Amino acid sequence: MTGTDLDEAAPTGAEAAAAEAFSAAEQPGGLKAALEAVLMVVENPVTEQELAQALAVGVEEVQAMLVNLQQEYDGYTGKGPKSADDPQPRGFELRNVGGGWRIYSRSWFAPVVSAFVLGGQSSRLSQAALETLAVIAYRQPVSRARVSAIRAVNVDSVVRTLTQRALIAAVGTDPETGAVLYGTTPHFLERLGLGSVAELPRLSPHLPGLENLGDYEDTTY
Amino acid sequence: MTGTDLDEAAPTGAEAAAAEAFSAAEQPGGLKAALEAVLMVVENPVTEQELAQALAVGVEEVQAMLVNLQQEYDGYTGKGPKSADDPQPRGFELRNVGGGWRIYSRSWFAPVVSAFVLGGQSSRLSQAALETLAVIAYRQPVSRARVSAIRAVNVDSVVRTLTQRALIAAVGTDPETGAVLYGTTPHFLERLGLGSVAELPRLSPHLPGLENLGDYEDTTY
Amino acid sequence: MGSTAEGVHPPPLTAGTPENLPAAGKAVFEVRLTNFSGPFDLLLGLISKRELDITEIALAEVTDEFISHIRRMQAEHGSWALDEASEFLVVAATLLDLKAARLLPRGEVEDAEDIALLEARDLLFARLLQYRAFKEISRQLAERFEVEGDRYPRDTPLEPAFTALLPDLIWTTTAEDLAALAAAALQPRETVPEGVRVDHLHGSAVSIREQAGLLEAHLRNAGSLSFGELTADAAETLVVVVRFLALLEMFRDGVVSFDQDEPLGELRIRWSGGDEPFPADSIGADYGADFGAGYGPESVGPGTVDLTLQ
Repeated sequence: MTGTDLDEAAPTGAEAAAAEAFSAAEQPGGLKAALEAVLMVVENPVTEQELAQALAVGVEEVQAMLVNLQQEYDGYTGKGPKSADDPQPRGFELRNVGGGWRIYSRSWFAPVVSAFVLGGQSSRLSQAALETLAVIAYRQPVSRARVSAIRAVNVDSVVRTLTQRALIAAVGTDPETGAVLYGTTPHFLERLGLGSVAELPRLSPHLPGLENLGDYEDTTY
Repeated sequence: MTGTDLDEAAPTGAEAAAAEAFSAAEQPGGLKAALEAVLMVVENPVTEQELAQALAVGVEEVQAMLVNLQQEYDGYTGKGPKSADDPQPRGFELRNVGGGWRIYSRSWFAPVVSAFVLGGQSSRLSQAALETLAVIAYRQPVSRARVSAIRAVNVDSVVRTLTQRALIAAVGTDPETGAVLYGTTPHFLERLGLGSVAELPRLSPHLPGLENLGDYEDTTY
Repeated sequence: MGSTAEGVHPPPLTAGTPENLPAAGKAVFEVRLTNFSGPFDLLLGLISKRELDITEIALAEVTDEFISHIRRMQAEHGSWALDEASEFLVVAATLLDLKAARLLPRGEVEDAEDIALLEARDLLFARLLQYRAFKEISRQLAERFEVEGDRYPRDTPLEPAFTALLPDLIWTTTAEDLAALAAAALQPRETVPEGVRVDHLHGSAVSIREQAGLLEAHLRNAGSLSFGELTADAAETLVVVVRFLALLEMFRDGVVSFDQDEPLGELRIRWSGGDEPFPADSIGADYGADFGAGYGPESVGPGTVDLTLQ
C-alpha cells in the first residue's frame, strides 16, 4: 500500500495487496525476472496458468517468457545460429514436464550434485515394479486384477510400493466391480521427463501380430 | 565416466565415480555451471569447503566463482562501472547466509512470490494432512517412508505442509537407513491443548498401537 | 516368487532379465530362477535361453523344461501361494496340450476339444506376446528413469519470510479426533487374500455338478419340464448356461431325454434315468468343477478358468 486513495478499501489478503500496489514489470529485471523469482519457490511443476495468475499477465506472455528463459539457460541467445560467442549454458535448466515448468540441475553435473541432495534419487525399481508400472501406464485406469492378469502374478505388494513412491495413484473405481482403478501420477511423468502420458513410447511396435486381437486390446496404443 | 583408465575399478557409488573419473570442468558450462547446479538444488546452504571438495578445486577458487556468480545474477558484469548495456539482474540471487551459500528468489519480487505461495495455501488442513499428522503423532519418531507405508499413499507434500505449519519437525535420523525421522512440535501440543505427547488419548487396545507394527516395515524398496 | 521376488530380491534390471542369464552353467540358472516374476517371465527366459523365437514350436519345445523348473521351484520353496502356483500350472497345462498336439498326427480339427486347444494356444500365445511387449517397454522406462534421474529438481524449503506469511490455520481438530484418525489409519488393512483370487471375474463361479443335482431333483419331481421352467429361478445368465451344459451331460449319460415338437419349438426335458441317483461327480472329469464367468481378457486371471474349456 504505497499511499494511494485506496486506504479504506481494506485489502483482503496478500494477493490483493500484490495486485493493487505492486508492479513486477517496474522492478529491475522486469517480468521475466519476476517469473524467475516465482520459479525459485515452486515445489512441483507449475502450470503456465498458475504463473500467469501470480504475475497478473496473460498465459501467452508467460509462455513466451518461459521459452525465452529456457533458451537463455541453455546458452542460446536466439540471435541467429549458435556461435562461439554465445554464453555458456547455465548449470540448471528449465523444463516443461509432468504438466508444468520447473528448474532442474543439468544432468551432466549429476555426479557433483548427487552428493548434496539428501538421499538422492530414490533407489531403483525392481523388474516387477517396472513391469507393473508399464502395464498401468499403458492401460490406465486399470484395476490390480487386470494388471495381475497381464503379468500372471499377484501385483498387490508392487502396487503398494508404486503408490508409496507416488508413481501411481488410485484414480477411481470400476463402476461394475467396485475395484480400485489405478493410473500414473504427474510425478511419474516428471520422473520420466514427459509432458503427458501421450508422450510415452508407443507400445504397438512391441506387439507383433497382435494388431487384430480386437477383443484383447481394448485400448489402441 | 569420461573414458579414463579406470574401467575395471567398478565405482561403488555416485560419489566414488565423481571423485575418480568425473571432471566437472570438462562439462559444458564448466566449473561455474557445476557450482550453479549445486547451489540451485541444495536444500540447505552449503559451505565453500563442501563445494570445493565436491568440485575438487581449492576454496579460493570456489570463493572467486561464488562472488562472480553473485555479481552476474545481480546484473553486474565486473567490467567497469554499471552501464545501460549491463545485463538485467536475474530473478534470483546468491546469498551467503550463516556461512553457507544458496540461491534465493530476489527480495524485491517478494510480493509476487508470496502471492504465488499463498495462492496455493489453504487455511485448513486437508483430510490427508490430518491423517498423516495423526499417524506421526502416535508413531513418532517416524520416517516419511514408514508413514507412507501405513497410509498407503505418498506423503511427501503433506509432510512438507505440516512442517511449514510447524506442527511437525525433523527430530532425528534413523541410525540404520539415515532417513529423517519426524515428530510433533510443542506448537502441535499447544493447538491440541495438551501438555505432552503422553496426554494423547489412548488408542483402543486391540489396535497394533505403538509397539509392534511389524506389518508396516518399510523394507521393500 | 511373487512378493518374495519383488520385495526381498529386487532383481537389478540388467542382471535379472532372462535374456541376460548365462546359457551355460545350469546351477547359476537355477539359483536365479527365483528372480522370475511369474510363468511368462520364466517361459520367455527359457525360450530366449534356447535362442528361439516365440512360436508354437518354441512353446512346445520348452514344455519339459518349464515343467521341471516349476517342480524344482516347488521343491525349493515348499508350498506356494495358491494363486501363484495356479498361474504356473495353467501355463504348464496349456504347454502340455500344445506338445501333445504336436506329437499326434495332423488331422482335421473336428471335435470341441481340438477347438478348445486351439483357443487355449492362441490365448496363451497372445498373453505371452502381450507380456513380452510390456516387459520390453518396462526396460525403456527403466532407461528413461536412469537418464532422468541425473536431473535434480529444485525443491528447496520455503524461505522463512514466506512461511511467516501463511494464513493462520483454522484449527478445529481435537485430540479425540486425532486419535480416531490414527486408529483408522493404523488399523491393519485387508491383507492379500489367501488362495485363488477370483475378484477379477465379473460373475460368481457356478458349479456344473451342483446344477446337475438341482436339475435332477426338479425333473424327478415333475417328470417333464421345459427348459424355460428349469431355468426360471436362475439369477444370472451364467447359471442358465451351466444348466444347459449340465443337461447335455445328463443327456449323454442317458438320464434325460429331450422332446421338441417342431424346430425352434419349446424344448421339454424328461427324466429317463430311473431311480438310481445320477452320478453328478462324473461331470468333473470333462469339465472343471466350476465355471468362471466372462471370457474377456479379464477372465484370464490367475488359475480360475480351465483353459481347455474355452
